[in-house]
Amino acid sequence: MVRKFFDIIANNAVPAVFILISAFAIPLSGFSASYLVQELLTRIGRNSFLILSLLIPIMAGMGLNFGMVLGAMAGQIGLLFICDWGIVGIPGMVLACLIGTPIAIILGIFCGHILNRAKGREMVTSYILGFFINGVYQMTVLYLMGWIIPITNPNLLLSRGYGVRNAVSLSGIRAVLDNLIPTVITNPEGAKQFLNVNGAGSFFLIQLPFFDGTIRIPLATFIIIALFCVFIVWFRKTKLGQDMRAIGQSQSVADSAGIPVNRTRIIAIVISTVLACYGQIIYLQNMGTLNTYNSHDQAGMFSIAALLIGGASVSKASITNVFVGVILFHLMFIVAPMAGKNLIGEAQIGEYFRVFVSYGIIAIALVLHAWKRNREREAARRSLRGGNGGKA
Amino acid sequence: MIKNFIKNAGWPRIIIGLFLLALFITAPFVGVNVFTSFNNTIVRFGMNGVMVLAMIPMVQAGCGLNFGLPLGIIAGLLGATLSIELNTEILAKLAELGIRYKISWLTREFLTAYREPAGFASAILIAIPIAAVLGWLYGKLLNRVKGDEMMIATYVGFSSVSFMCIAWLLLPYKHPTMVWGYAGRGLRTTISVEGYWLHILNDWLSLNFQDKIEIGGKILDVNLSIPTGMLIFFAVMAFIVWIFMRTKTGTAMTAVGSNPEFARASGVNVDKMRTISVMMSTILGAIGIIVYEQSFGFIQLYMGPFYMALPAVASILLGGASVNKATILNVVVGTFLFQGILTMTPTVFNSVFQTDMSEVIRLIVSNGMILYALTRKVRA
Amino acid sequence: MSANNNAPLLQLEHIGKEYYGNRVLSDISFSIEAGEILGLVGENGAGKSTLLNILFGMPVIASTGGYEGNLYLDGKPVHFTSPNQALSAGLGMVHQEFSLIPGFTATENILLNREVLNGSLMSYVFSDRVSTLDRDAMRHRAEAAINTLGVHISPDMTVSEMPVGYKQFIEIAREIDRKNTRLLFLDEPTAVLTEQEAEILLIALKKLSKQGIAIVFISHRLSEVKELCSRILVLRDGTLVTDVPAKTLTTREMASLVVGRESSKKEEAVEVEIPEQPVEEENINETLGTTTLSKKKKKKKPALKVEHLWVDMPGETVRDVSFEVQKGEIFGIGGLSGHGKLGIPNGIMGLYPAGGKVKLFGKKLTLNKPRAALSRKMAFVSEDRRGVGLLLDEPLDWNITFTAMQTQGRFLFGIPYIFQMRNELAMAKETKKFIESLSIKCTGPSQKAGELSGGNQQKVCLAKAFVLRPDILLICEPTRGIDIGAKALVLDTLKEYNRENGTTIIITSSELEELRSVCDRVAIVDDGEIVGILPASRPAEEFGMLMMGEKMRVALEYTE
Amino acid sequence: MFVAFLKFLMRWFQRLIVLAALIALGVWLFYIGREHQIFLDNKTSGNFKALEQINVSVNGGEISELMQRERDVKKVVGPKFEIRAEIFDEDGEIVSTISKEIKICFSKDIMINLPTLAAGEENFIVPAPK
Repeated sequence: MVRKFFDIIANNAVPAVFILISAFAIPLSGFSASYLVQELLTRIGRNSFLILSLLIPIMAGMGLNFGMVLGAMAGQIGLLFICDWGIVGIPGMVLACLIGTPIAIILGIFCGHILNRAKGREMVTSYILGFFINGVYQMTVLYLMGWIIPITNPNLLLSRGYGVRNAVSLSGIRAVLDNLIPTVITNPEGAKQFLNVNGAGSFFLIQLPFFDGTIRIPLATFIIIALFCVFIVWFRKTKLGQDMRAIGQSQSVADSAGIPVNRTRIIAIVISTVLACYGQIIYLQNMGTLNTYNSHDQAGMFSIAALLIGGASVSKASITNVFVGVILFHLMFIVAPMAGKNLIGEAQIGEYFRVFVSYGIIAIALVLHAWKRNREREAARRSLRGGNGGKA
Repeated sequence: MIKNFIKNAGWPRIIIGLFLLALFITAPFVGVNVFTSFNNTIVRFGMNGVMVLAMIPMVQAGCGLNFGLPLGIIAGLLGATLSIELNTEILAKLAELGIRYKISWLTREFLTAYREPAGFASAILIAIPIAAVLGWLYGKLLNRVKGDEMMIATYVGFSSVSFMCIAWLLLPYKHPTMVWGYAGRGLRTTISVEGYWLHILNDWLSLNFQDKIEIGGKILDVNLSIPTGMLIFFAVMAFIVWIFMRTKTGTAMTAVGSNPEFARASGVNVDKMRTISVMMSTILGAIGIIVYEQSFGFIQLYMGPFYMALPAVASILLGGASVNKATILNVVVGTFLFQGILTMTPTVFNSVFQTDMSEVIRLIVSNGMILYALTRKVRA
Repeated sequence: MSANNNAPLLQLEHIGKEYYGNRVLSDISFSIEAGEILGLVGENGAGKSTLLNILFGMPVIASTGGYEGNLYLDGKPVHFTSPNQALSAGLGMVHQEFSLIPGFTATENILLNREVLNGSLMSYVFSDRVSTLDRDAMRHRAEAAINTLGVHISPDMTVSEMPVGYKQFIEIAREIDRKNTRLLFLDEPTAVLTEQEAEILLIALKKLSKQGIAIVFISHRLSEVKELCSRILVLRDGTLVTDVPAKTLTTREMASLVVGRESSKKEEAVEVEIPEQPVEEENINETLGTTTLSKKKKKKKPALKVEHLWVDMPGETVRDVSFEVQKGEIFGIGGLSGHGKLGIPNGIMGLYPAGGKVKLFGKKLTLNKPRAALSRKMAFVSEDRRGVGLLLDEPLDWNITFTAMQTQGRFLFGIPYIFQMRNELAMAKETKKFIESLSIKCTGPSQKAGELSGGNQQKVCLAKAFVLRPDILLICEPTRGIDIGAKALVLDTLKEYNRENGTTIIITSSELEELRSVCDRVAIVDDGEIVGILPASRPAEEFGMLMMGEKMRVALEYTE
Repeated sequence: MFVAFLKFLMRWFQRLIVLAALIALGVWLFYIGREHQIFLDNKTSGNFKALEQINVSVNGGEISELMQRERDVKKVVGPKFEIRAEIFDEDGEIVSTISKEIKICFSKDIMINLPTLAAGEENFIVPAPK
């Protein structure tokens, strides 16, 4: 009984600590509620899809897919092409996905094969693989684009004639998905003001009398994310999902039951990579600018940190973890610099603090996982003892 | 014969060795001064050697590649900054002692003359206990997470670097050359060691050649400056590691890495050996960064140490080490090859393609090397 | 389904198998009819698992050169090259180790990779794997399979929460759910079950056989075999020694068939020699004890006294073991694998969590610390040569001298506790000595241990123990996996060592004959407890009875 | 055996169709999603003299007033757009109004020579300036 209680605490310790930190930091930051809600909604729309892409490899027992940056890179290549061709709006986004998909699939297959060669070390391998592919990506984007790969738009290219600029404006698709179904929540007062400014356009105006301030909701993005959640729920119910769960728990048993273990693991990574590709495209349409050489790096780290803060572990993660994580992580992300500034007079401290938290939380989650696994292994050995051994 | 050589050296090493050789051969034809490049390679070899050396104990004890090297680097940075902070105070105290106890040689003149070596030595001496404590804690942690050391080491390194970012801002350093001028507190991102111990090892016993030689009708400036002191320092550190691996403890450590079950059945305390190896690795990392700084000229704080483990890891793997076996020879060969490529690719590629691909090549070579090592079939 | 109704379900004709020139099976022929229950008994290493590997087309068979003879299913020749082929042909197998996924429910496990699927358009475009599972149908099928067995297990129960017995039923249910399963192999299904559970299982199996499913029941519990099976096959040393109806054999006869050495004259001649040995050795030891070892030692005090030892070694659990070993004695511990015989020495040496009391020359030994045992001049040769016994990646001199270096401070120079380096010269010298005396085939002390053959590796392990100059030597499976020549040499070496140095030796082995030929007394372990200690001179079938779970503690009288 | 092969062939055939459909989708997206720059040029071209003033709006957007030798640029998305122009004389009176739907199809940027357009000729589309 006590143990059970302890387990519940232990299993939700991470989110609990973050709720506590936020409870202290929010008042300190001095942000208004509507500002926070607006920021959070934006960030949920921006990041959830990326984080959701991590779920499937966890299900297949492959740990946190640090190789999701591969998918992010594929997405960025898709975006570079549509920028070059000048495809804008929703068609541009869809086309970017369409271009990114085959690249993501190829990278995913490659990643899957590598990970099958490094069983038991998936995480560190996929992490290094991210760096390796980053090298290849940089070579492609910095040297081959504009030289072998036809990129002609001078806004994209470096002045030397080849290679892509460090920052690429995605003005053509900026927020197109977020604003596809423009929705605003406000109070009646705010509604009046809003209509005065924007005119009676095709807005969904939701009026809440007690609400303070005016916030926009990226409804279309949320719908996509919701569809994706439905996809994951459905996927879990499929034979493939069942096989992945089986492999995640015991590769040897799954293998002896005739499940193609290696192939299934590759499929898991491919799905994750492709989804990360779409996730990155959604993320960047919100941001509106592409940092050609480091957008993807951060995508991986922040997504993983957010998922872990949501209470997921290396071997178990749910959709709830994703949303709890994205809210808590970004809440901290928004308030930490301000809170740091107001507390110590140094915004820099808050900046560093949130970086520290991102890395620290991953470290702690990995430690807890390894620790727990080693303990479970011990326990499993003990259970083999059977009977009354040890009592004599 | 050749087959045997290939087998012993391993394909990746041969390919990269040939690549480096090709770079050295092409260099003169594209107008790159080979001597300068070679000299740079040697200097960078000396700078990075000790940090690569830090990989040996942990690899040998079966803790895998020390992706947590930044932890040792942090200890080194603390040692370096503290030595500068306290430099004048310590020297004043020593002079006082000299006067009080009438130690004839411990005079102000003596201290001024040896201020720089003393500063360097004190940096190392301060860093070692800090590294030992951090390494001990880190070792304890790694003992609890057997099987996942590398990933956890990576993130322990990252989180400690980001934690120290906060600490650098808050620690009560006062020395005017180190803190931000406008705020009067918080350490700068880069601190020059000029006037403290810049090039103290590089210049010690350094051999300088200056000549002009004619090759194929071209006059070539030969401007060599071999950092003998730094190489000697590396050799001494390597020798210490070599000796240590031959002691009773070192032998036990190797056995732990080779087969922990065997070691346990032979009465060896496996966890203790692993902890010692992690401490050693951390201490070597701390010394390594100080050696690096005295040559580089700056102490890089904040996110500086962030990715410093990767080149060291890649170097030793390039030298032929595996995830659980490494020798001094691996360190020497690997560091030379890696730093050679790092110095040669930008210069040669710049001359040939008029573009600097060195960063990309570094990324691909170093991470490719680590990937290769990770996916190699290890004895089950 | 079957083309020829008169043909037996499965027929084996002259099946044989060699591993690297080592014959493990020869000329096995028998057949199974539908609905028949066959008992297959034999010692460890008698060839049962090889036979199963052949039947199920395990890749290990093909990769080691295939097998001899022919298999017929329904009168048609078959040759399986993968387990899946065998499974789809209607063969089912329940392994000794559970092959279940702990976090899955009974239903999910029973239908693992045979899930009932809902059809969908997606499955047409991609593959069946993207169809969703029809959980209700799955549940019904699982329930049906469980009901066939006559037990009541909820199909929604998670396997990790089940008692061991249930898991066994789930394994069997999984095999019988396969619609075409006609022949079921059960490898020691009752080993983990309580008596009641075992009874239920036997009833369930009989029920299955009535439905026309043939069963091959592999077990060491002879009484169960006798109760359940209609025919009994006894396998010994790779040959089929008996194929008779179960009713015609008593368990005692069965036991003697299993361990072999029926009371034929020739074999008795061998046995006669043995009883004389202890007498001789005891005399030698008496003299040794007084002359060479001058330590004051109370007479009658045993070298090793073990009381109520339990050891938590996975797969080799020791529950409650007490015995004494006299100084200078060679003491054997035998028994079937998995019953805990290996746990005893491993526990005494502190390699696995253990409890109870162990006294060494009258003084208490600290358990759970290998170092404690080693410093009391005990040496240990592990059964797991490659896993525990050797540093495969290190040279021979390391392997041989390492333990002595670490525990006794030998092969070092320098100042103790402060700075000690290994003395490679001394190491090489000592190693050369052993290479010569044990005739280890190698290129020299600097060769890697992993490069040696099994027999030579075992000699290295022995050398490692001898270097320690032990008072008590514990050896597990000294001859496992080595060729016959090396076997004899290893055993002779042990005997010689015992004779020359008066060292007390405890040998643990699955090979009863080996124990009987070397030891003075042999203890038989069954289910984590010693069921009897007999002088090696007793007839083999008595040991056999003990081993086969016929707990006759009558033999205990011999220990005094 | 044959049936299995046929099934296999069938499946690959279907996959090819899906692939083709995806590529077609890509082309279609390219077609409808492409952003074009429309340069509006009020300069003399051949026989058609520059107009005094012309007010042009593209797709009903903001009107730009172009005097003689003036040039403006508009962005449109998609393969076709609608242009509406009002042509003025020296006195600032509307002379005529033109409304036209223009197709760009796959080409990127185009320039419209407004005098030619005003004259009702067909070849008013000229290559875009670099």
